[in-house]
Amino acid sequence: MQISLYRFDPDTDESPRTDSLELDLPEGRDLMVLDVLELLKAEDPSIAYRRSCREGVCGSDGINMNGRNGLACITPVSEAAPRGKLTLRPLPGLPVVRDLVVDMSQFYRQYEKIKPWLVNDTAPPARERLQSPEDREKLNGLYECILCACCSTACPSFWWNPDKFVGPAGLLQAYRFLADSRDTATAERLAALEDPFSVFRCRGIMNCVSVCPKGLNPTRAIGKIRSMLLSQGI
Amino acid sequence: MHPDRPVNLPLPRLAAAMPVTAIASFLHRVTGIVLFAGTLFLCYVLDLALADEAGFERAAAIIEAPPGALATWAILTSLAYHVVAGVKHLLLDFHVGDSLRAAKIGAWLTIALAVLAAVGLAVWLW
Amino acid sequence: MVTNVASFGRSGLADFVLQRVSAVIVGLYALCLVGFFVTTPRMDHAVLAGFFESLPMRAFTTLAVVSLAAHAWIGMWTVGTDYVRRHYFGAGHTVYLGIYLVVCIGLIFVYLLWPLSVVWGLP
Amino acid sequence: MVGGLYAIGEVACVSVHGANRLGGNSLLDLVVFGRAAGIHIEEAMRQGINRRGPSEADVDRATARLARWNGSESGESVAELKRELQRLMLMDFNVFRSGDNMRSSIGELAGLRERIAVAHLADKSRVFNTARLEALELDNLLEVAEATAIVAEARTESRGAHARDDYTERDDDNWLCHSLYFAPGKRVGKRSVNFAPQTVETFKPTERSY
Repeated sequence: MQISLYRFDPDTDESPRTDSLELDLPEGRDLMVLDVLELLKAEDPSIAYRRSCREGVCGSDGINMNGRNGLACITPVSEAAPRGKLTLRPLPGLPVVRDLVVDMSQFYRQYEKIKPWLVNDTAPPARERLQSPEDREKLNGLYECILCACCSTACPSFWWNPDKFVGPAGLLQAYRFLADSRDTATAERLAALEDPFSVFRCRGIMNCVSVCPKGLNPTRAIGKIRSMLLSQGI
Repeated sequence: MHPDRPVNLPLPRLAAAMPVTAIASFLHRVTGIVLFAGTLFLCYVLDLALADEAGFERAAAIIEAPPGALATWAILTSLAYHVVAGVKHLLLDFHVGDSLRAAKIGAWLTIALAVLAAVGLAVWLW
Repeated sequence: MVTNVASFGRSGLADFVLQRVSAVIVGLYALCLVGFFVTTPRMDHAVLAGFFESLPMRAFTTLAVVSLAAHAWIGMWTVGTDYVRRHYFGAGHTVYLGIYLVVCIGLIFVYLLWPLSVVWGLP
Repeated sequence: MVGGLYAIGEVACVSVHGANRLGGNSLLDLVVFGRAAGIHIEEAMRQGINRRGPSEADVDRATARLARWNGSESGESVAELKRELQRLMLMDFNVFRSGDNMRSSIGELAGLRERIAVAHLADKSRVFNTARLEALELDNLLEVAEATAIVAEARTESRGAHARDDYTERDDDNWLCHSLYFAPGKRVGKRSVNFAPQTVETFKPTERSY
């Protein structure tokens, strides 16, 4: 199989280069892209990428495969490269530390901005804050995010304004806490999102939805945030 | 931070892998820019046509000549697309069609309607 | 907490609402014009002028022109602040953005004043 | 016991799921003991913890490993040795085990230790060097593998995920306990499962049958 691999080592390289590699894949088996990377790394240990659980849970190995973001560990080679040539590049729009490893600081800063924790200033009850099954149901499709950054780095609005637009991953979590019946900071959370960039830079192009390895829908969550902003603003 | 770190952003490569929903949205933007520039032409034609009989004849001649006809066609096609895509956007604001499947259908539908309008306009103009 | 929609300024919510309201107005106006052109069998100067010079049509045109200006400004401002970025335009990108926005504002003024002077200048 | 060092989850080996927990995650461990550890740490922090800084010897020991890999000039690759370690552990220390195989593999592990000690790190770059990380991890994997192997060989019974074909029966008299491993001297020790209660009335320890 033909593989084109993005390489950059700040120790030695002025600018990134693309390595064209040839790899013999085992017959009759559809490997995951991460398996291909492991095979390549056995040959050339200097290839750098993040990986951990190798089953789509930890969110470490988000990369760009033939132009599309996804988790290398759960993307079959046949799906990533239906025409036989596999192109592996780092997640778009974030600074590259080395090879397929990107600097996630900007992504985490946006996540931190939306205060991804429960805020409740009332005195806690003796045991725990209860939630009805119906209210708990509202968090489904929101809490499952693994912060792999596939969505935000597939979003042109995030490419253009990574410092101002919160991005799909952060906004999904923003709505996760706006929708939580136990959270009392709804008004403050909404006020922090009201500027022209944080949430309103979303143009609903659904790149986030189409790459999310967990099948989540940040676009829908963003729509719900806008509706909440509207009903508060009028 | 490290200002010398490269950023991987090969736009043509990324654009080629984007879903139809992204292309539909990008066209919404492109048609908006076409309309913004085209409004100058529309202002000019309106000014001419409303000035007097002679002006109206000249405006009609401009629209009938190939460059003017092409401009009119491009503007009206863009308008058709921009309006249909705008309606889709408004529906999305009301949470209609916010699943990936529905959005894809919506995007194809928008493009199809615009192509229909483009053909219809071409027939009407020529 | 959230700034009221009615209070203008650089609020994303205000822009959002304004862009949609203006879109509906301009859209209806465009439909109205298309309807007029389609239903008019023979078009000449008198018919066209007659259509535009009625008071309701002058008012509608004014509303549409103002809406178009608002709609175009929000749209073009968004486009500019998306694409005129350091990544492509280097350290001087804010200067380019400034020039771009000034050109947009200039055109928008033309789009405001020109059609209004034409429509209200009719006999 | 090391004061100020906390461990929860599988690494702490509390075994709330018993010896039979093969796969899946140990959320019960995390939730129950994570909370307990948190509460304990908060309390300990309030009272103040006695700490001592690292000694020269501590630092030297830690950097010696790094220096060893950084100074390597030739030898077998990390990927090759890791593959071999994985093969050994998969073949002879899987769920179904036999004494003979385990003993011969323990010998091979000792050989592997010698080879890893002179293995080669090809990439010595400084930025996000995962090759170096994997080399250091190979050292760690070897330690864990050897501990697993030696303790498994010593436990002369079958229990849960440890099924020996030379000791097919469960032996509560001798082995109702945790296995402890002491790396210096590669010694195996025992620790009873529960401090209290010593008897489990509700669910009497009994052989599992389906």
